[in-house]
Amino acid sequence: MADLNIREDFPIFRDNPSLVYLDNAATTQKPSCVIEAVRHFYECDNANPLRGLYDLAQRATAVYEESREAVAGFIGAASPEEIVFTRNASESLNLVAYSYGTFLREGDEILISVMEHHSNLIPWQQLAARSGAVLKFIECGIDGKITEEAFRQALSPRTKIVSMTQISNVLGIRNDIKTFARLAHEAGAVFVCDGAQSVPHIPVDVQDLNVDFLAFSGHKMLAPMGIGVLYGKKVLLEKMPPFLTGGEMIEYVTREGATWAELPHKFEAGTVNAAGAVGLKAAIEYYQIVGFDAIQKREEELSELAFDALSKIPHLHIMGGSTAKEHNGIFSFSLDGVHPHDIAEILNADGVCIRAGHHCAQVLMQHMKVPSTVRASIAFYNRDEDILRLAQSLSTVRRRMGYVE
Amino acid sequence: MADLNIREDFPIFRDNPSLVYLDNAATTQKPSCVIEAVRHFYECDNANPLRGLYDLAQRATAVYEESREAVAGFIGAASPEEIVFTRNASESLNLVAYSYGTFLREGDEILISVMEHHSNLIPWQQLAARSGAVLKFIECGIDGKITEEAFRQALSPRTKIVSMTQISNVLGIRNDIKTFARLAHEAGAVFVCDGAQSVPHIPVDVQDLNVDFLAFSGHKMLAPMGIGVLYGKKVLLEKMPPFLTGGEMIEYVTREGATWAELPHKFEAGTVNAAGAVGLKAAIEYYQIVGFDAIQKREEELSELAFDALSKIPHLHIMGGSTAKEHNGIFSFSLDGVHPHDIAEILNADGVCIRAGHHCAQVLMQHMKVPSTVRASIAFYNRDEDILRLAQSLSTVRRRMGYVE
Amino acid sequence: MSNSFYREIINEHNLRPLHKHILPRAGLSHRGINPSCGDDITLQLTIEDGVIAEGAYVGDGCAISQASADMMLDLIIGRTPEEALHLADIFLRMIKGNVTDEEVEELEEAGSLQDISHMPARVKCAVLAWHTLEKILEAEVL
Amino acid sequence: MSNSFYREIINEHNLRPLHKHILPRAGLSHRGINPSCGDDITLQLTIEDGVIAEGAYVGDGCAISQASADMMLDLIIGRTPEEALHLADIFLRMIKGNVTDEEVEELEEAGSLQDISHMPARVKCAVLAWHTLEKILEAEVL
Ligand SMILES: Cc1ncc(COP(=O)(O)O)c(C=O)c1O
Ligand SMILES: Cc1ncc(COP(=O)(O)O)c(C=O)c1O
Repeated sequence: MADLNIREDFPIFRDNPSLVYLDNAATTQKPSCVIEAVRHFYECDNANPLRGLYDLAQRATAVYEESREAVAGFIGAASPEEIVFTRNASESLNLVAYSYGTFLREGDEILISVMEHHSNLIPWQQLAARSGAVLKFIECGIDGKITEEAFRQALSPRTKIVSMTQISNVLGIRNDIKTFARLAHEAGAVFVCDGAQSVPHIPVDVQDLNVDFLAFSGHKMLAPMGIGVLYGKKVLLEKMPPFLTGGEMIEYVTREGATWAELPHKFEAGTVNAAGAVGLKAAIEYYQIVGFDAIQKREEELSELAFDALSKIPHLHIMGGSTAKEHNGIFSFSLDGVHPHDIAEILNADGVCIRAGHHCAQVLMQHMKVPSTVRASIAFYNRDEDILRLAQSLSTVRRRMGYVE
Repeated sequence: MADLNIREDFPIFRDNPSLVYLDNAATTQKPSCVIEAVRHFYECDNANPLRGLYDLAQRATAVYEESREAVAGFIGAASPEEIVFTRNASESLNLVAYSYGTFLREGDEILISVMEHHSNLIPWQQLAARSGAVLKFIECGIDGKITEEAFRQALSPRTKIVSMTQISNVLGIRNDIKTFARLAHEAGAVFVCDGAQSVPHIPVDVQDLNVDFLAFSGHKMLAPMGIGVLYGKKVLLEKMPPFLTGGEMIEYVTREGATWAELPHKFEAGTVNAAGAVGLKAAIEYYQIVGFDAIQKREEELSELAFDALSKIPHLHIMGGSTAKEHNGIFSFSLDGVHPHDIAEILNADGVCIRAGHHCAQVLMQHMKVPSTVRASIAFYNRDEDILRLAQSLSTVRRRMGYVE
Repeated sequence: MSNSFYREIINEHNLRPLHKHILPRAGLSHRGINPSCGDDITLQLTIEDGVIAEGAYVGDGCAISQASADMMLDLIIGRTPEEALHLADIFLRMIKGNVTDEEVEELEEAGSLQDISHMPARVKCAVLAWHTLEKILEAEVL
Repeated sequence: MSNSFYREIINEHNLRPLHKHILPRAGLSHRGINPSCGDDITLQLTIEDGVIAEGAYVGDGCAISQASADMMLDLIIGRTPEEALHLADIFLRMIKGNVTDEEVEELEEAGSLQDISHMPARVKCAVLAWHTLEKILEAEVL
């Protein structure tokens, strides 16, 4: 996979050839095939899906449902009915917490890790508050690792839900979801996987992992904003009550009550974001054309390069794992004496886009005893040059902030 | 406003010059300025808004927040903080029902009309079931009219929430929201207005109407799918608990709990649909360029034309009001002896797109004692010819279904 | 979808159905509904000496749902439940686009609904009566 | 935003703040926090004979939040609460891009933060100390 070819597929770099975009964990840039797919939908197929009998509406319905099939195929779901389109990973996780959460009772336990993104933390806090369930945290080591032992100890016969990210958006570490899901099942709990950072970067197969739910966002995987996915096992989705209610998700409605449409429509209230779904399908096709092998290989290369370059910068401390492999393209770090916001500002002046802050993971920050960090995160379309410019800019920061060395 | 100029702004008609699109109440077509605004965002400004310090992210944040200001201006909100971006009107209504709904207690009353769309009905049914509140219905006459008297009678000192559509998506009738909101306030209730069918067609000023909440969808007003709006009065939004939780809507998070970000962010969990918001802004600008005066005048003309043409077709019965004015461009009707689906199918064969079914208003259908209807709905970009082709096609339906006359 | 789809055969069964009435003493009865479009059919059968002796339906719905029910009854009255289930299987496969020409012939007039396989929105209308038939008979045959 | 923004003046106040320490016997104290970026400042003041006799701050944050606090204290120590509030008003308006040149001059070194008005993401950092000052003094003056 040549550096330049791929980059040409992303129009944002056309007008900004020197842009160094290393905030891919926040959102990715979009290839032209995705932008074009959205445009094409509005110019050729636009109608309200699922509602009309005329050809245009049938086309809109068909492309929307084909997108669902593409997603099902991409993550190895047993059937497209198991794919619910949402706005983003956050909404997917809220859906599970609100809907599956109705099964929880006082004294039940919900187990999450300390490294969870707020979107996989606050919905459970709120559920605990609503239901009287107890929210428990699995600790990770200073290297970010959650051991099987720690996981086993945190589980209890009262654990009803375990929710964990597959890849941390701060440390880049990858959790052993397959093992943890198995242990959770043995303890009688369902396992929710936050795939926001993994689905865009590694092949994820829900049947192989045997997770009960998987949440992820389109916008972090080349697709448009405003489209996300909740995968759920059919048996579970079937017994869960709906979350959002309204048009399209009903069967019969009377003044007194309503019955629900079949899966997956039961969980999709109101007019769907068909153009977003079509954009997601185009993104999946792009992944398939480039190929996960090539993507992973390239991201590993860039990860190695970044880890080496950052490790050489004096006063810079990378959080978490001590090898490139443990980072999956995500590097959070600090620089002695310089606040992350100042680093971000100086890097911006050099045209390098990175994040500074708590990365929506305040509990992890507290656990790691840092107020905030800088984060650089990689996608396969990054150039070697991007990493070099990051490192170069970083190595001047302390001087520019007035330090002598 | 010349027929043809406007139509040229809508690319879908370029490839389908003979398309007769009369399902505008379901979703509208998109002008090129909207499609281009979405493309431009992804090609030039794409980053995760609200999160980054670098220029690109600041641009993304700026255009997102400018969209909020545009919406606030469009509906006369007192400040942009009162504008919450959602996915669609359905989600906006669910937000109010879930969040404001936490204030309801057993025996409180929720009042809606029989003509509500399922999206403004089931969330309240569900809230009633959760809270022990009672859901009450205001009846409408055979002409669709809800009288002030009926409204007063339905109100009670226990009424805590009144929710009503400004324009019915089935009958096209317009409710006197200003009066009903005043009466609701006098009774101590908040007033929720479903503007899904009104905001796209008439100027709506939330301060003039003095409604507490207003919900509407971008996709019904030329904007992309996946973006909707909830307006709420600041004092109310401030005291309401958040609905969806996760990234961006918090202030502090610890293992034990969290505090919330300021308005409007408190209600926007996870990565926002910035491109959708930008598309909505472009749509609003298009409305402003064409002008509501011109739009209303044109839609009234087309309404008159349609009402006259439909009235002349033998065996055809228009539901609701007996003048064009009472329909606001929305006509539901039946044709003796022919099922609405068969009508829709035959019209489709003639290239005419209309809806058949219950239009997500089963309670109204039950009230009006019809199983389903055909609905034609107008937008200002429709041509006179569209109406004539509708009428012509309709006048052949019975013959084509085997009736002698 | 074509202008010509509402051919005489469908219109005829819709306008002048042979089997749309109530069977006062029917042994078996089942209601089938398509919530999304409101098609609503109640199918009634009497089985005597191992064959479907009588059959009828009542209900509301589009021409396709009504004609399909009427054609189905034409076809199955006088057959054994097993034969009827075999025909239902062919019909449902036909609508999915997965039959041989010989099989379509077995369906007689009902084979004229083959075009529905290209009209996804109408599939539910066409299959409603047949699914209802399956529901009744599977309970019997088992 | 420019490369040159982190000028000596900000760096100097950030690296070698004059007023970053604890006032053991401070009469007034208030904590200001920017949740989104984690800036966290505790401002302490002592008022004697109607003037701000002593002032100091402790906390964490970016260079802009720290330098802004330090420059502010430089400016207000020795002034009356009313004068300090007047200066805070100018500073906050400056950041909103709504001041005259004469007013900026009244701010002395703190006027060097004027460029922040073009950096929306840093506005909160620059104004944190000043808002905290307002919180303390408004309670006093009223
Ligand atoms: C009156 C009314 N309210 C609410 C809705 C729901 O809008 P959406 O499907 O965009 O959520 C609609 C449209 O379907 C409507 O016509
Ligand atoms: C691990 C993780 N989970 C969840 C989310 C939430 O995703 P979104 O903001 O798209 O809802 C993110 C990204 O922000 C994330 O990194």
